[in-house]
Amino acid sequence: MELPYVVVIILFCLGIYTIIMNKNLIKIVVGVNIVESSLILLLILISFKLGGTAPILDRKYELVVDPIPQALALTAIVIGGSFIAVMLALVIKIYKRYGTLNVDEIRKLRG
Amino acid sequence: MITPGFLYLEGALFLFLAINNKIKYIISFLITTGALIITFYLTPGYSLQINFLNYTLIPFRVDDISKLTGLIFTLSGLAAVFYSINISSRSNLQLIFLFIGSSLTVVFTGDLFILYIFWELMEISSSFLIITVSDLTKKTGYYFFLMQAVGGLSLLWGVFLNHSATGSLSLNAIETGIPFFMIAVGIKLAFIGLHTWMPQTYSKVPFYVTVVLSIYTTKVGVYVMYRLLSGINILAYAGLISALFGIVMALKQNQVRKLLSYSIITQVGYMVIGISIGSAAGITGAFFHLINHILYKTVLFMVAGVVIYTTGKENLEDLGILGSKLPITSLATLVAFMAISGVPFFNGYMSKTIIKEALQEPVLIWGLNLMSFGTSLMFLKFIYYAFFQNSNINLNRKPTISMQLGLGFLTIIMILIGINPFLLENLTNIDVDINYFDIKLMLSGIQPFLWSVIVFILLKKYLVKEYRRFIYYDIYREMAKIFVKIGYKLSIYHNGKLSKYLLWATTTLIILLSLLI
Amino acid sequence: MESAVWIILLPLLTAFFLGIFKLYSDKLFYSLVIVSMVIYLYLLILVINDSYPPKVYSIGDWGLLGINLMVDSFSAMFLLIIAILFITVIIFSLNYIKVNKHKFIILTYVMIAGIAGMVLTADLFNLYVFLEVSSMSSYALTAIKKTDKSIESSFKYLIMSTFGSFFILLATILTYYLTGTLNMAEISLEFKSVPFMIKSTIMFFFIFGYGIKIGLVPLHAWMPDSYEASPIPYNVLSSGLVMKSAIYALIRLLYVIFGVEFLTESGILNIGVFWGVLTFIIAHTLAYQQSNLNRLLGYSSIAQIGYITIGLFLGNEKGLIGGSFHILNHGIMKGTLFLVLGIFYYSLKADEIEDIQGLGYKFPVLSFTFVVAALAIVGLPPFNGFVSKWLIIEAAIEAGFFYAAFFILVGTFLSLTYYLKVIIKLYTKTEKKTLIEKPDLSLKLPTFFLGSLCILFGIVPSLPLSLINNIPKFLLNNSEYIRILLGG
Amino acid sequence: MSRVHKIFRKFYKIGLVLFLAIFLLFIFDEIQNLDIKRYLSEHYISEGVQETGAINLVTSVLYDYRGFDTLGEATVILTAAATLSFMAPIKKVKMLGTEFTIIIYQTIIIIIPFLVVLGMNLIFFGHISPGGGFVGGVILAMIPILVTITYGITFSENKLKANHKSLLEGIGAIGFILLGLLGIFAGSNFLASGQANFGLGNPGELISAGLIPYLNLMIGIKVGAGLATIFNSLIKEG
Repeated sequence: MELPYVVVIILFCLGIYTIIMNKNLIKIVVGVNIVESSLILLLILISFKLGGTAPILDRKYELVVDPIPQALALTAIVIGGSFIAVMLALVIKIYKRYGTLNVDEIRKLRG
Repeated sequence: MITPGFLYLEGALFLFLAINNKIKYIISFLITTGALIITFYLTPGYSLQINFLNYTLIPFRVDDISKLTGLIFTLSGLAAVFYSINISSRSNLQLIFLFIGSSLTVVFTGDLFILYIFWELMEISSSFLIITVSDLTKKTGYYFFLMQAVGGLSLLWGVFLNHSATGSLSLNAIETGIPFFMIAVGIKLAFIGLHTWMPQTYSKVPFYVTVVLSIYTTKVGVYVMYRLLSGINILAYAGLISALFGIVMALKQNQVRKLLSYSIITQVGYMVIGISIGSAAGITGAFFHLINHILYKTVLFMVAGVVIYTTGKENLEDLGILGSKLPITSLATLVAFMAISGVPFFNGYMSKTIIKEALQEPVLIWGLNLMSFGTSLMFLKFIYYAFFQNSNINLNRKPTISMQLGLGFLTIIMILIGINPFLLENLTNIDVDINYFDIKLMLSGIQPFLWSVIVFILLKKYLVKEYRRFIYYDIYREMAKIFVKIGYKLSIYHNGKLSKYLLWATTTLIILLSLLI
Repeated sequence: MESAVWIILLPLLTAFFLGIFKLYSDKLFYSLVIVSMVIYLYLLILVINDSYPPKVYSIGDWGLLGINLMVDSFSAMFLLIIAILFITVIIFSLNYIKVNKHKFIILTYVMIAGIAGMVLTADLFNLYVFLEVSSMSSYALTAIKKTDKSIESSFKYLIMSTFGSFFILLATILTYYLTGTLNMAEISLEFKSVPFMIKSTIMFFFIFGYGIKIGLVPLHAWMPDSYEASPIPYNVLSSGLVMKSAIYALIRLLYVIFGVEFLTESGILNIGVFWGVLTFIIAHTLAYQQSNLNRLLGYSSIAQIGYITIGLFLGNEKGLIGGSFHILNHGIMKGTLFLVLGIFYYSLKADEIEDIQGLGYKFPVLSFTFVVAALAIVGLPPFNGFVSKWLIIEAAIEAGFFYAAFFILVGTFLSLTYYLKVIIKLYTKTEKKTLIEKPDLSLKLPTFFLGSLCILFGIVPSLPLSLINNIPKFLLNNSEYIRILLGG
Repeated sequence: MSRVHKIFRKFYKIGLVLFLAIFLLFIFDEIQNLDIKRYLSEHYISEGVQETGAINLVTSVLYDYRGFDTLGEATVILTAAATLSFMAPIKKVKMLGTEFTIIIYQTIIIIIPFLVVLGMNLIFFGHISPGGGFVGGVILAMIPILVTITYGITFSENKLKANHKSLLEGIGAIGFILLGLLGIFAGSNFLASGQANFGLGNPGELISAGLIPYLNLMIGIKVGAGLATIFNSLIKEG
């Protein structure tokens, strides 16, 4: 089993751990970001072929890496980016309204 | 498809057109009498079918028993509607029509699906009648609806079990799910233990609603019991116990309608016994008793209604106004009393005799005597308050004409049936070869009444004295409390902490994954 | 079959154009809203009509190389829900919404486009993309009131459902890694050779990810918050379309990609049925405690999702029919309840149970509609909820899940306890309340329309069932679906 | 909440994550040993250039084979921008900025043309060289962002009105869909460029690959405007 996959797993679980462990909203958003990057890394990894060139066929090539996951990765990046943006905007709003970043003190809705 | 039930249901719709009272009268008169006439000319054996969600259903099927029941239902429907037409608002009148119509459809139905649907419609319409009719009956209506819903759902579950076992929805192929049918019927019959909805409902709601409810609710239960559970002998003893329980409770009441509703439990006991011995004579007796009981119990409730209407109070003392001030009502009261305590030449006597003749086990026979004894005892209390206690209450207003009409109408029918018991037999060409007027039968019929008079005179001071309403333990309320407590704990647990929610999610994921290993 | 792609394109185009028009002219804005709505209704009817036998539309004419859209009966049933709910909600919210009205309408169009994409697409990654489109717009719609509560609920919703999307994305990537393709038909052909363990892992990732968006207990916690804090017209769509589109996608994936044989042997069907029972029992128990009506209805939606889950996870024909029919019915019933509640809120700011006391005499017809919808959602005859519940219970007994069938009846009783509480409060007299604003016809008409559907589908269930009856043909044996999708 | 309970909860969470990690390790290890098929990508690599006319296969996948995904993600950006713009306060808030030296201001002014050129290059040559609409759009978005950072929010909003940005964004998105509709009008399906034989040209030239350059342009405009809107809204929030 190759090392990069281990890195993916470590990043993924690290992100999950950050999300469920931290009380700080910003840190939770960071955790979300970490998980997304781990998934993008996974996408890049599964397209990787040893000795393959980038999928731009303007010169002679023997082996080309898989272009589909790269396209998917681009889409995933954009989607993840816009999610992070919305999350941060909400965090700012929450901080303005509630005056705190502690996730356990944001509980006007309960029951 | 013009069946009496659907006629009533359409009547509920037509009443939307009733802008003024005259039209209301006309519509109600047409509907009720029309239903009565249609039912009278129904020919047993007729049935029709429809298709619904790949079942073939029989919404309408006539045989002797259902025609008999339908007759008495439409007859008393006529009386009840005219008794209450002046007092009730239009929407309530619509609900009453809906209620009567659905119970008539239940009587004439030929399969379990339609039976369930209109059973539920009965419960919905009656509950909304109770809920919307006055401000004091909200909690009662809530309790009533939930109780009836339990009945309906257990009926549904029985239907499902039976359908999955036999693959058919027909009424006479009951194999499994008997206990659930028992619960359903038991709740409708206000069986001992399942009776808690009845006294509070009948004593709280306005009197005309009581009249309507008391005619149909329990009687439909009896009819469905005959359809689904006839000939289960154990139920005879259960019915006996429940009847005796009803007597004991009734003797302790000092409120008219509570007493009457407990006496319903007793009277239903007769029918349960008659049905559960399963012989033809027993069933016939049960249904004749159903008819007679509807007649005199309706009259008694109407009397109570008149008392409430005229005095505004409904304790037993207030019955004192009967006597001279309300001649018609008092006459009706006396007739009904004679009938319910099974005195010969009154209609209660004949059905009780048939049931008694149909019995074999000595226990049941003696139990039956005990029941008639208790019944007449409790109504002696009623009569005592009505006539022998000089009271100084005077009426605020006179009873309306329509009330007296409905009352008198039923009383006359009672007297007719009493004097010529063969009327019913000829009407439904069922022949039980009993000569009602031979001396032995009449003696055995009158005995419990005489005993009860003697006992009443001896023990008057215990029976007549005021009983405080003793606290009774309602298990259903306790269960409800537990349910609410659990829910409260749960909602406390949702305390709005996002980290906790995320933890739940992760735990769920891990549980899912660990199912793989 | 051109019109299939228009189902997705028209709302998008409308949303983009509205985004431009709102800068310049209001009149243009609203006229465009109305016009595109009418055209959209026409298109939907067109597509629903020739949904059987299923049609395939290949984007860019690439065939299996590109992305395909597929319309079969299941998606047609869902398009029917869109047609019913979307139109009513847009008409309703034209007068109802006061703050951020333009944004609300634009985002609603975007969300509809996303949901239509989820419903129609036959491509795994495209499904993920459109899922994100619809979720993104629902977060925005949840937060659109900009009160503290709405911001908070939107944040919770965002975090929770992003947490779910991670696993959906992970499962999608793993699927591509294993099969080298993203077309559902080819995937399910390739999956035949994938070992059991990995397959079921991927399946569990999908179930978990979509389970958060569906709101199965205990993944439900964000949902009542979002109901309480978001505008009521959105609640209609949220309970009718967003949750339902998630469960639609899940069922599509499970039955098409994995196939019913694998589901039975991996035992996920038993898990699903048990999960459904757990969900609606807990949700009913919690709903009884609520004092806020939005929240109460939210918990009730979770409970109904439990019924639907049971129906769809039974794995037999009747179950799929009943579950799909209950999806449709629940959309209608809950829509009616929310719209009536919306009118109450619009006219006198009433959304607590205490506030609606005595409104039964102020708005007789509206309250009657409320009562009808409440009885229908409880599952009493002769309304539509009863029919679908009957089908589900019958299917459960047929599949041998007696406990599920029995608990559905228990759940019916529990739901009666709190809906009856609300109804009684509605009909309890109180001192006169003064209307803040008088509801006009454009608010009442959609409500009555939905309410009448409750009764109509209850008495004549054969109308929708004629469409729904075809659903199991393409879910229970996915070979048929695959053959059509591969263009055979 | 007592300390013991806290510690227990902490270890419980750690346990959960560890379980997940071990499980994933196990699964990935399983997956390594499988033989994997890639005939779809092999077909793209062998036929893609002829079929789409684009040398950059990623671009051809994004804008031709799977153009529908791109439409979806464009929608996501637009939705995010719309969300942020209605969440941002209407009135201009004083953004906390520091005074920079003259060097910064001058450099920015000098840099801007280069950025424009770079972005346009990335967009227009997206199908024959590394790059594409997204990257180009991001580069273009750098310009208003830099202006905002240095000259302050008010100045940049004056230079480029928020309305204009959203107008640009809408134009980008609508243009994308309209270009896709050309396929339908050409008798083929939505987003068809090669199939509807729009002139693919000979690969490697600027005017080739049918619709792809124009789709690139639209996405570039859209992403640029969207990112700029998002950034400004976030700045306004702070």
